[in-house]
Amino acid sequence: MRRQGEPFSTIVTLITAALCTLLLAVFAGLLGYGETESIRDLFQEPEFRFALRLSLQTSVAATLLATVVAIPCGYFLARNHFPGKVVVDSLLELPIVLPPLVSGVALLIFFGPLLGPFLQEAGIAIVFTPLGVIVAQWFVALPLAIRSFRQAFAAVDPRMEKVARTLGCTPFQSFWRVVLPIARPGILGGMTMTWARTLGEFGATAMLAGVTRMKTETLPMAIYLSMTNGDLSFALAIATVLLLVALLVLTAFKVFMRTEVQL
Amino acid sequence: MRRQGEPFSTIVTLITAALCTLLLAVFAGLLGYGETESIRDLFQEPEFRFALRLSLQTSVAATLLATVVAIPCGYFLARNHFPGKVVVDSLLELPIVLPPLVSGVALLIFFGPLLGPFLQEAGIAIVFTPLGVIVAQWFVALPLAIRSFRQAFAAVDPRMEKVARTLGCTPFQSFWRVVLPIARPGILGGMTMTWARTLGEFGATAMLAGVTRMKTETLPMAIYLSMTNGDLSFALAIATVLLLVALLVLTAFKVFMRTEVQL
Amino acid sequence: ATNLPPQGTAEQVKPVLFAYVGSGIKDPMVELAQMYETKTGIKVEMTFNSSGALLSQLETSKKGDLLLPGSQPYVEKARKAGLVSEVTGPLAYHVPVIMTPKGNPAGITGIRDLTKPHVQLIVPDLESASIGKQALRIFEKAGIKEDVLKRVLTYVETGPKVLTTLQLGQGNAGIGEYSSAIKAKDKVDMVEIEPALNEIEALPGAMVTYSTQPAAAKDFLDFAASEGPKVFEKHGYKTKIEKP
Amino acid sequence: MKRELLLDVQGLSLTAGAFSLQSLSFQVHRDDYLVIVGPTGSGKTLLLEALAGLVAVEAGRIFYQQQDITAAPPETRRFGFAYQDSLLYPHLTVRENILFGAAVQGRAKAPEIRRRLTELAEVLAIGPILNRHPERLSGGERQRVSLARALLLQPPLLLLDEPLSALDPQTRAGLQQLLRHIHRDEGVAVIHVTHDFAEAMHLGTNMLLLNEGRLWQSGTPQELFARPNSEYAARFLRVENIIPGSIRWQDDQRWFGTERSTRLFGPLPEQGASEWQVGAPSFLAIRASYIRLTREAQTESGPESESGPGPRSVSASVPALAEGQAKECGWPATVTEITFQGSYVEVTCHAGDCWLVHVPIAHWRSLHLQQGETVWLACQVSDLHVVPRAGQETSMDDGLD
Amino acid sequence: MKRELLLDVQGLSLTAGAFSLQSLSFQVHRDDYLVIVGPTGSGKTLLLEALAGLVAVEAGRIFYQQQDITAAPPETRRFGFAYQDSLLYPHLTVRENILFGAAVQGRAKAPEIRRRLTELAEVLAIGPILNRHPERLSGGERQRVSLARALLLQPPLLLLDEPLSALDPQTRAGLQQLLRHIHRDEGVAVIHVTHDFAEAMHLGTNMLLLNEGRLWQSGTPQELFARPNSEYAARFLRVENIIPGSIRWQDDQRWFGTERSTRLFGPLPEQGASEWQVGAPSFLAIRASYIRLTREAQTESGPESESGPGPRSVSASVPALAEGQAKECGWPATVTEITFQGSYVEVTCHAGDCWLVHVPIAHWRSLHLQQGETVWLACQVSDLHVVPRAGQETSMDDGLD
Ligand SMILES: Nc1ncnc2c1ncn2[C@@H]1O[C@H](COP(=O)(O)OP(=O)(O)OP(=O)(O)O)[C@@H](O)[C@H]1O
Ligand SMILES: Nc1ncnc2c1ncn2[C@@H]1O[C@H](COP(=O)(O)OP(=O)(O)OP(=O)(O)O)[C@@H](O)[C@H]1O
Ligand code: MOO
Ligand SMILES: [Mg+2]
Ligand SMILES: [Mg+2]
Repeated sequence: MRRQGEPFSTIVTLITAALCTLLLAVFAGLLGYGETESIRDLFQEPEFRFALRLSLQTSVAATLLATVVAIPCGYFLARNHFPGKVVVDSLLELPIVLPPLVSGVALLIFFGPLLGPFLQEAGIAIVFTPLGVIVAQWFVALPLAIRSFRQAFAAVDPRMEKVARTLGCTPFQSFWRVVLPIARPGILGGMTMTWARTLGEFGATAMLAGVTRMKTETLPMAIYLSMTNGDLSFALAIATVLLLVALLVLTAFKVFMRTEVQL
Repeated sequence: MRRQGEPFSTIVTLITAALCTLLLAVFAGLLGYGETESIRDLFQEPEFRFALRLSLQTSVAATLLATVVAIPCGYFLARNHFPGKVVVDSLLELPIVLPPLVSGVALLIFFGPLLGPFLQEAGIAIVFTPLGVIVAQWFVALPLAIRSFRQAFAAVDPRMEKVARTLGCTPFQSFWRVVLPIARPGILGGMTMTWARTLGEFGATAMLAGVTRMKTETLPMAIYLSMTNGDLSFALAIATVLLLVALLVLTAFKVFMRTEVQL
Repeated sequence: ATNLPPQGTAEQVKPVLFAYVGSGIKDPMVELAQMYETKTGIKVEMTFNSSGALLSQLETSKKGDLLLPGSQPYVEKARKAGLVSEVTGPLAYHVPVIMTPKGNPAGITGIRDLTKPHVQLIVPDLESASIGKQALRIFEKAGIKEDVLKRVLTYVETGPKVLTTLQLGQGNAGIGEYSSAIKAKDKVDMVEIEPALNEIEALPGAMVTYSTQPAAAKDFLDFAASEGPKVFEKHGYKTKIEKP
Repeated sequence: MKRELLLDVQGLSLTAGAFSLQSLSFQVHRDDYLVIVGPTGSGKTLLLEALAGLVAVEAGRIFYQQQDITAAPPETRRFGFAYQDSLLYPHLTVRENILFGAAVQGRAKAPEIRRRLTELAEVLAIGPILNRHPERLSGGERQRVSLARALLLQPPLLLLDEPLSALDPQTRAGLQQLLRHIHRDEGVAVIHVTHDFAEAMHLGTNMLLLNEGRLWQSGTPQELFARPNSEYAARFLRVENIIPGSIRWQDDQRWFGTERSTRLFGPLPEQGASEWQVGAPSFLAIRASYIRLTREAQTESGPESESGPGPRSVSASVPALAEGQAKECGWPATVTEITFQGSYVEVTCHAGDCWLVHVPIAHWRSLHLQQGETVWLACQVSDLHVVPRAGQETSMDDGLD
Repeated sequence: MKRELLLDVQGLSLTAGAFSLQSLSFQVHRDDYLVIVGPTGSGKTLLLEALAGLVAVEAGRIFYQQQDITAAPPETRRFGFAYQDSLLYPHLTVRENILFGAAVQGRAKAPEIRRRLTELAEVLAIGPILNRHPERLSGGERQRVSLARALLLQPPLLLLDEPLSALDPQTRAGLQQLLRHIHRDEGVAVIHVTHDFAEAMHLGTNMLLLNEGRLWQSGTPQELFARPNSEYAARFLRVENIIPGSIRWQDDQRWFGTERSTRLFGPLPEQGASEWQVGAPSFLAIRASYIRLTREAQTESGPESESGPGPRSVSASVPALAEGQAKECGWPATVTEITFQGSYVEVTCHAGDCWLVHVPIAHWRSLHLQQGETVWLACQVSDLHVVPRAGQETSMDDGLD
């Protein structure tokens, strides 16, 4: 259908290409400012290696937790209509609006004065712990996951479930064995976005978990601390690593999971 | 199909309800800590009023600009398959990964040393200007818009376009008169998310546009400054306003635009 | 100070100065700038951020006229990098203090009390944040570094966040800045650090080397040096320090 | 052998949006093949879904083997179910699709399941595609896999929603044969929604006609086609000749008098006679293939064409009971149009009213008929079927003609 | 009046994924109604899309009124186009949908467009729904709106992809009548893809049979149904009797000798005789409705049933040219199955081979036939149609029988 030289399709292609070029230029500028030779040294530093590992661990954990919650929520929103849904919908989008710093404050209030005593009794420490990193990332990235999954579930023909029911599935089984696998590409795509968000999260995390080195320091915090110290090029070197890790992981994940994307 | 008391649908409903409750509790904690009586006073302050107006103006402008770019990009990604698409895909997701602060630095590098001279000749000032606020918000929120729109376009039957072509539409007309209106609910949904992101943006904006009172100070920056100056409850009062404004605008927009959501 | 006429002559374009200002000293600087504008008609635009972010902004944008970060070391750093020339000040001093929740539940009376086992300490990062660096030197000077670091509940990325964190009910002691403790005196209690052990930083101002209006910038710096201490003092800053 | 009652639906009602199924009652025996027809949006799919337990019933009861299953969840009913568009699971291979129901029970590897799979694969001729993924299958292949999936656990009742409508005639014919085999040889009762009357005829032992959520008529397909109970049913079932007129009384018997040509047909068979008041406006409904077209009258009574304007002019033959044969009535008509239709010739004749007659090709050859010629039409008196004229009551829906 | 050549397709080829259309050539005149049939996945939709310019052609040319439009974008072709599922625009009202093409040109308010809309609304009976949104329309309404949209700007050529297949028979019949009206009275040439052979017969003046992207056969629908050119075409077009055998030579004429019963049919008409080498394995293909079933032989030559094992035993009647009538050949057979099919009775007869005969209801009445009885089958010699037997070459696709 697409003819060579059709102006509309040419323009659309050009805009996409231009945007990609812009992004590449912006990122390249970042690389250019960072001390690229220092990247090798970075990996020698135990503190950096800790931050990298913690970032990967917490972001994966937060993404998985967000997925676990967003899957039922997204499914619920995709399949149910009820009065006031528009308000619930906006409510679930609100964490996107809050500057992460404020989200962090809200979480600190919630897990500190409000819930702290109960949690302490239960032996769960969230404030100023790596667990707090996960919670903060989870909170900030959750709305993205919910919206993505919801779109993915809405695209699954409800009759697919009905057929499963006639084949002996309980509602849960039909969800687990049919809806979820069919929505897989959309779920995986949403998960990459969620993961990206958790990986870059800083404000809420710093507030809820603190920036204790070798304990709650993630890569974005390492970048921020370097910057606070006025050490821009070191900060940018870490940012470069963050970018490359993200690019690598995202691409590898997509290729490995064969999401909707073609190689 | 849903029977009362079916365990799966009950659990799904409960999880969604629990999440909504959690969010409400977290936000309520925020309100509780803010001096609610001071919210009235807030509106007397010219600085706050300026920040509110600027926030609304820039976030709307940035959302519109992001929409303008994300529509062709999303359409391109929804309709074309080509080798290397997975990399382009990840590239367009990268800005989500970067902590906003780093995005801000990257933008500052790009619009400062790199592009600054050319822009200056053209009489365009981005660095430390309100225009910079828009650019920074645009950059940070763009990936969300692209992914949303792409999902929305992918759901439009390409044969709808084909029919339009046979009715005399050029490719652009068939896009404009058919694809876009049909994808409208998804586009509007994506725009709300994009707008939410721009409204809460702080790190990148502060870096590229600076935090100049009565010039580039948006609500999140006002919150940050209050917090830095030890005025937590004032900060939370502003955050409360931000939340309420967002909730109001999001809900009103959805109701007004009749997106997929039912009242 | 130059004696510019109160109202600009004819349609002469007033210069607008652009200043990088540490977000921690926002209030006194806003007042100072307003005074200056009233006096000279020259507007001083200020961008606020954490001092490190300001340096990054300055370094990459290569724009602006003035740099007034949170404390001395940043100016030093900027000077070494050739970002600033002329330095004046101090306008005030950055004085570390111990902050505790209202009522001082941990019973802190001095720096050495911070080693007590029930203490939960909030400190800015010891390597990056300026107050944090000062705190580290204080602990070292008092010879209690090891013991105090065991009491740290968490590190935060900037000085002011110590106050926020305490206000949110976390920890029972923190190292903060004198003025913020004064400003928040109905929310936290302050315990001054023994002068002998304290590490105080000056709050200087500096002129950016890229400034396109060095004369005006210099003029403001002079004004700040003369009027600054009064204004800062009004906002709770220490402008004189008792030498031990 | 007594027929085993499998499904007993009593006054089933439910609402979906603005639409509702209203008090449907019918029975399905183990040896039944129940075909459901009805216009678009008449609730056929909804009815199947209700039987399978996929939509909640609001009133009425469904009994399965004497047990009330009205509120039983679908997974406990174990009826086979297949939609028109087969809805294979894209993430599973054909084999996994078929074994889905067994896998849910953890029995996918059981020997009896394996045997059943092999058997089904053979009967349905899908052995070679068992390891493929569904997306690239042809329509016929997809439908066969969908059937295999529904049949794997040997459901006693199969619910099919337009399973063959997207297929070309050849593929469709193959699958019809297969369904007949499953019904007859595997002893599966079937409820099958279709738009294809030939299919309904070919497969069905019973038939329901739904319209606007109501059961309009039920019976054998032959009954419905030959004797629709209303103008709506007659039109929907494509009875070609629906001639307006009214009931007349003559010689102590009921006759049908046409409106336009004032011709009498009859005497009417006693079917439903009680409902028919003399003078009631009604239609004579008779299929084009029930009318015999000859070049000359073949019954005893000659062609007495008196299409005069007199109000009670009797033109239909009033034959004495013919020797051993059923009574016939015949009337002359003029050929106005001849259309060759593949396996028959459609002849449009005028005799005051317009009559459509289908003449099979093999018989057509000997007629050498031309437009404008006069012919003799005849039909058996027992085929005369009268339906009430309902005024504006029954809408004609999409009928454009 | 010379027939105006509208569309001239020459050697059109294109590839889509693993599938390709291979060198299709055909012509469409202004007064043609071209019906396209073919199994699922044979490329029918792709062909229509290629004609409309919606997919790129790789080789070959398309001429429209002598102009080469092979590479012209679709919006310049202005052919009407409608898909099976109507694809109305959900964001527009019915009126806006119909006016879409005019609105694109900014002519939605022009008086001639308004007139045209009123006219179409009347013809298509969609006046009352003009202001509604498409989502709640019935299938028949949707299709009519889709047609109106395609017809608004008076396209000289209408491309229809299974436009009626989702509809119930009544609605379908109404729309068929409408299409016929548009074709005949509005002078629109139509290309219409369908799975419904009755529809093809009813509407088509020409017909193409596609299979696997190739043009398998073309001609009038009657030709294709009566004389399929291959075993594949015969099976696809549901010719009921496809009897294996071979060509024999006797009395200086070609005959068809059946394989199982060693019976001779003929002499064969001269059609395609040159291809037929004596001894070539082939099929006798004859539709069930082309065979006449009577209780006794009606031709001059009596029933001479000699189904002995002799290799050249001639059992078919070898009638002298009958008086003025076409030659017939007849043969005896035993009734094995009788199925009532609504408008005809399907009688399965055995005479070595298995023969299906369709007897119209009206004629059936006088036969009083029982299973096991012996009857006389007859067909016209000119209806004897032989197709080659291609060995394994032509696949039978989904055919299960
Ligand atoms: N969940 C629902 N909500 C609202 N309306 C519904 C729902 N399900 C079905 N309907 C409506 O019920 C009516 C009957 O639908 P159904 O699908 O049973 O018709 P059908 O006889 O199967 O038609 P078709 O021949 O087109 O398949 C339709 O008007 C449909 O719009
Ligand atoms: N864009 C495409 N990419 C890959 N394969 C395609 C594409 N379009 C069509 N095909 C394939 O081409 C073949 C012919 O498709 P087409 O839709 O023309 O068949 P059809 O004759 O219309 O079938 P049906 O009767 O099912 O509508 C199919 O095998 C289809 O899978
Ligand atoms: O000025 Mo600071 O870096 O927030 O202490
Ligand atoms: Mg249906
Ligand atoms: Mg098709």
